[in-house]
Amino acid sequence: MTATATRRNARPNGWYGMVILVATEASLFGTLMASYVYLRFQTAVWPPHGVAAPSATAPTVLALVLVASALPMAYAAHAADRGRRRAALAGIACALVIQAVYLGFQIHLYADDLSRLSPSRDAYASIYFTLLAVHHIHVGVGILLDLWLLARLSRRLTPYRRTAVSAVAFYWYFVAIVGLFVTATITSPTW
Amino acid sequence: MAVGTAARERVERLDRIWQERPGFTGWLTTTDHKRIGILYLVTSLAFFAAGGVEALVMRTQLAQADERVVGPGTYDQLMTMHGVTMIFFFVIPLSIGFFGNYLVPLMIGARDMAFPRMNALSYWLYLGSGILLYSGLALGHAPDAGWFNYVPLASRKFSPGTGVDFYALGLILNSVSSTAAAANFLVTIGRLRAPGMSLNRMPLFCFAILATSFSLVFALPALTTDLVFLELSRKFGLHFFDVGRGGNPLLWQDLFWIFGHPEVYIIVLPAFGIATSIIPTFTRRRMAAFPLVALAELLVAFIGFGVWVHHMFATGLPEIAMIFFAAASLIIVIPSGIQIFAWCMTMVTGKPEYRTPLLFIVGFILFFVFGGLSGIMLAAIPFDQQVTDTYFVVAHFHYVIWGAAVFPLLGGLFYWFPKVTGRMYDERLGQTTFWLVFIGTNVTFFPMHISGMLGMPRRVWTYPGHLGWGPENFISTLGAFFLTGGLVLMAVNLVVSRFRGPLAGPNPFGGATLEWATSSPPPSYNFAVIPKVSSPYATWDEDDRETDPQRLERGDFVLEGGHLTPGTTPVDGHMDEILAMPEESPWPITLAFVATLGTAFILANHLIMAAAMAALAAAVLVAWHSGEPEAA
Amino acid sequence: MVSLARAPRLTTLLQAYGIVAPPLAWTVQLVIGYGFAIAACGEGGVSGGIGLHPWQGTVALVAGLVAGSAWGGALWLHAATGRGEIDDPLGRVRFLSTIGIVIGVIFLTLIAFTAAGTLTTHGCRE
Amino acid sequence: MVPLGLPVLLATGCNSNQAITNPATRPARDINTLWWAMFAGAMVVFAVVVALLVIAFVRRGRPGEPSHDDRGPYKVIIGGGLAAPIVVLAILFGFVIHVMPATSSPPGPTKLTVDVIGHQWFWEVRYPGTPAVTADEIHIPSGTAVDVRATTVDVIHSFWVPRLNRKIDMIPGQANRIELDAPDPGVYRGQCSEFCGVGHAQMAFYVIVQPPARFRAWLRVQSRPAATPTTTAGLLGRRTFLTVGCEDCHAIRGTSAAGRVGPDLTHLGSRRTLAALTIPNTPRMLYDWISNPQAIKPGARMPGFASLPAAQRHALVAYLEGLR
Repeated sequence: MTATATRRNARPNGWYGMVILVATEASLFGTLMASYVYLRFQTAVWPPHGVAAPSATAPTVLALVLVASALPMAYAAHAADRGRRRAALAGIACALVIQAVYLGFQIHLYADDLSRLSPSRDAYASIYFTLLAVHHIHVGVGILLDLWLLARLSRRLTPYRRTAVSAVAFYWYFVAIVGLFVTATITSPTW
Repeated sequence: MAVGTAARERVERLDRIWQERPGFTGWLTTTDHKRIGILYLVTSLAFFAAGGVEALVMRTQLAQADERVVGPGTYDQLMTMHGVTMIFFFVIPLSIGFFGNYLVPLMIGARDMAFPRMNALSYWLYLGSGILLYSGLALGHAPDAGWFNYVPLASRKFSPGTGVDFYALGLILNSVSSTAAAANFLVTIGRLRAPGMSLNRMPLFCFAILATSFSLVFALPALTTDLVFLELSRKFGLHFFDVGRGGNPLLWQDLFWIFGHPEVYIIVLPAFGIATSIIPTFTRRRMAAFPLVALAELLVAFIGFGVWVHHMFATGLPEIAMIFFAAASLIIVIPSGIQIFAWCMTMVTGKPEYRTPLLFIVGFILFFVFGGLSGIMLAAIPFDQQVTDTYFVVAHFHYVIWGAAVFPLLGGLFYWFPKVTGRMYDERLGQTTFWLVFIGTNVTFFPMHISGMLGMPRRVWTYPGHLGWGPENFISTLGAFFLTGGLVLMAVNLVVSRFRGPLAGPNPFGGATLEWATSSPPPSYNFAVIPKVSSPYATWDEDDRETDPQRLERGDFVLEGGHLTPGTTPVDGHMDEILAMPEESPWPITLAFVATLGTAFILANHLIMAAAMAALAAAVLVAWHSGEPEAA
Repeated sequence: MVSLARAPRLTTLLQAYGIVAPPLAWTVQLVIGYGFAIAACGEGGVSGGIGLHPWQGTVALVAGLVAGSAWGGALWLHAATGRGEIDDPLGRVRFLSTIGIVIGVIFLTLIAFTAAGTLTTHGCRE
Repeated sequence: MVPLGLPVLLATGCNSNQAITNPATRPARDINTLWWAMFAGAMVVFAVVVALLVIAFVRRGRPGEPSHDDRGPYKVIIGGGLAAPIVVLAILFGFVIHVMPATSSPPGPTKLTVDVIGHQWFWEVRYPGTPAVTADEIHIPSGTAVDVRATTVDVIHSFWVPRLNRKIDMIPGQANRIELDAPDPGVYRGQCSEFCGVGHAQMAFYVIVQPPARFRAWLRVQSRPAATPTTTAGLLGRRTFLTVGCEDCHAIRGTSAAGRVGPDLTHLGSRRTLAALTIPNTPRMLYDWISNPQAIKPGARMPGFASLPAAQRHALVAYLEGLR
């Protein structure tokens, strides 16, 4: 049997690498959200007196927007797998726009929260701002990955870059789903 | 091995393709898993020496009652640095960094790890975090709140110095390196096994590394979250642990031990792998009950995630909450029991030949059984509430970490010494070393059981004379120096044999796994032809090994068109694709340098510079991926 | 009884179920049980303990049934490979069904121990 | 093997005053029994494994090839590695559940409650319902169930008197409770067993169990404010105490000194030791302690008064020793 590349029936290494990175980050978010629940069961009054409960509408809408941004990413990955470079470029660009808008709004909300509530006020504020910050950083990193993909795909679509698109798409599916969980945790006082 | 002219040409072509850059810069930019393994070996042994010196100073201080060799401040720094160094910078880097990196690709018949450059990054980040931590010691700011660094002692109010910051940021950098290494192993073991090597034909050492990597991937994030919480509360005044502001110090303990206990299984699992590699070779018999041993290694890692509260039995948790973890801490003994009986039965039904590696493994079994039994006792809640934080626990974990994790590492150093250096160690000196280290370990750590039962707490820099702790501590100190003598003899034996030892040949001990089918030391491309595998003991399958030269002659699976290695399906190992591996590159060491510098800036509160380093790191990453290969 | 040889998908399903279900059942028992214990004992103080036992009992029962069914599947699969009903050239199905049997025994014991422990300790005294 | 020497070595050290194997109450005895039972079981298991290793060693020279038949080893592995441990662990688990209630915190309020508050590096002891406050020496009546409430003002400490009961951590924001019910009067030594900083090694305490009558007498004395000194040295000592800054950290009931940083000295004269059992309570030792505490207990938060003239220091000693 000569050493030719047979039909692929296993995922490329880059994809598996991203799956393991996602497992690590999921475990990280798991411990963060477990800490939120742990601290919540410590105190009877959550959020403490003098702190307004977080509004639920804006974060929920934004979380759904982030989930929506995963669709063009899926389309881009699908197109890249079929070698359609231009369609993949369009998909990523569209996703990038939505994600950038999403991050802009979130940072605006974050800054607004900061003006009313100092993270060093108490455990509620500390875990609230930390959990949100970690998710925003992951969205920021995702946007950088998108920019890198756009730069690479603008020239050629090699098999390596095809794997990169599917890996980054998988990363965005994770960030979107974890965004739902983070939003649910953050807005849990309003349930 | 290369007989025909075509075969010789192919080997020369492979040599040219896989040729490493010579000299010092070659080591800085290497991505060859064997050279990275040797870098890990040398660095972890250096940290071992540092940790050993710290231990000797502590033992000298505790030799007699009311000694004043060092004051409490220095002793607390020594005690913390000894714990952190031995766990994070010696035993794990040696077992995963050296043994894992060097042997896994060879044992599965691959030419390198799945992500060679990330492998180099893991090493340089490890070195960076080590230098960062030890620069803290040099500046006099070593951490002094113990290796598990409980809050509120570790909070800014009670540890105002920067020692704890060195601890936290150093370990965050170290855990990035370990997570990258774990991901690398998982993908390598999953995707790069030689065609035909289904799961039940994979050597048991690789199951141990697989289980270790599984634990690392899911345990380290808990430590990272904990350390981020600590740094945010120390540097920016956030309140996760302050009771007055709604926090709880037990949150630190929970998060730390969710990482802590899987961590101790991460320490001991590679040692199980080494034991299951050495025993078949020296008993000339396959490992008994192969599926059960493979299962046991994976189970120890999995159940290890459900036992962490046994470190907190004395903190006043409700009984019904503690009972879950007492049950799991008891049941986790079963996988270890299966392994112990499998090792013993392999030796009983085999023909054991007691050379140095097997001696260390017999010592390992004795220590692991004794330490494991004291471990079960600690799962009994009332007894643990009496002996936790005493020297009984110190004795338990030294029997299990030193006796059960480091003994196989020492045995492994002897066992694979011929393969790594191509020369044989001195057998007589090796056996003497074993007896010195075995007796030294018992004389050092056994008396600690007694001083623990007599009520001596952990981490005390001195003790009064009238409580009967004096004799035990004095014997322990004697043992520590005796043990050091044994280790010095081992170092002399290996260093001298490295240069003047007799040539060893490819398979001096008749080993079973694939690394013994290559020359000693193996060529940079590991296998001229990707080996055909039909059992976990590939080198013992003579008929497969005879076909290798003919296949080399025919050019069957030589893959000489570049840095190539086969990619296979995870469960059954069917041939899937040919992977092009990147060659050596300067980017890993650059990225590690930038990351360590950035961490140092955070330590020094220069956050703007730290942000600049982060941007630089992103730029380095883009450059890293600029010249990527065609295939995925 | 359907011959397994003609149903490879059932083989892989049983094989995976035999290996994955028992650990998951124990994990769920631990997470839910521990969560209930902390929550009930945290606010309820000493008195909160009594209400826990029925909950712990049901959680343990469900976990036990899941683990037991997985164990049964592994036993059946192991026997089937013994009778040569399954095409298993690489010997992998036999290998994983052996593992499935031992996983079943260990996690059934662990679930039983946990249940015994939680049902006999009386609640929230530390 | 050295482990077999354990009983001999342990037997000699058994009666030391902080030994787990020297119990003086029911919970401590239960744990001690649990320990010896587990130890015996462990030695049996250890012997089995050693036997297997010896058999392997003895059989190594037998003729013929090693047999690759796994059926025999499977029986031993399943038997010894799976079946036997399940049975043994079930027994051990039952034993644990049986012993646990005796060592857990008292279900309801007991006759006497003692508050022990952990400081960085000494123990403040208060008797609720009385003004009595002392340090490092906890007096309790014999034959009575005493509920010790363990709290801390700074870092995590751990209250542990091995001969009376298991240890209980002192966690900020949490009042953990432990029951001390000692039938026999005597002095039982305990020590902090959770690392709490530089003074961790020198932070011990006594639990002094007295017959109920003598305990009540002791408590009455402790509840009284400090006696006014009668000698001139004592009066000079008191004036010095109230002027050189001692009253900023220490409290003496009956005087204006009300500091809460250091231990309460109202009845220092009646205590057996100083600095959390680091030194005996003799005038000579108290003088050395006042002059240079760091030499005796490095890292202690008390400044040295070597700059004070010796006469004033001796007066201070006379005054404090007079506070019976």
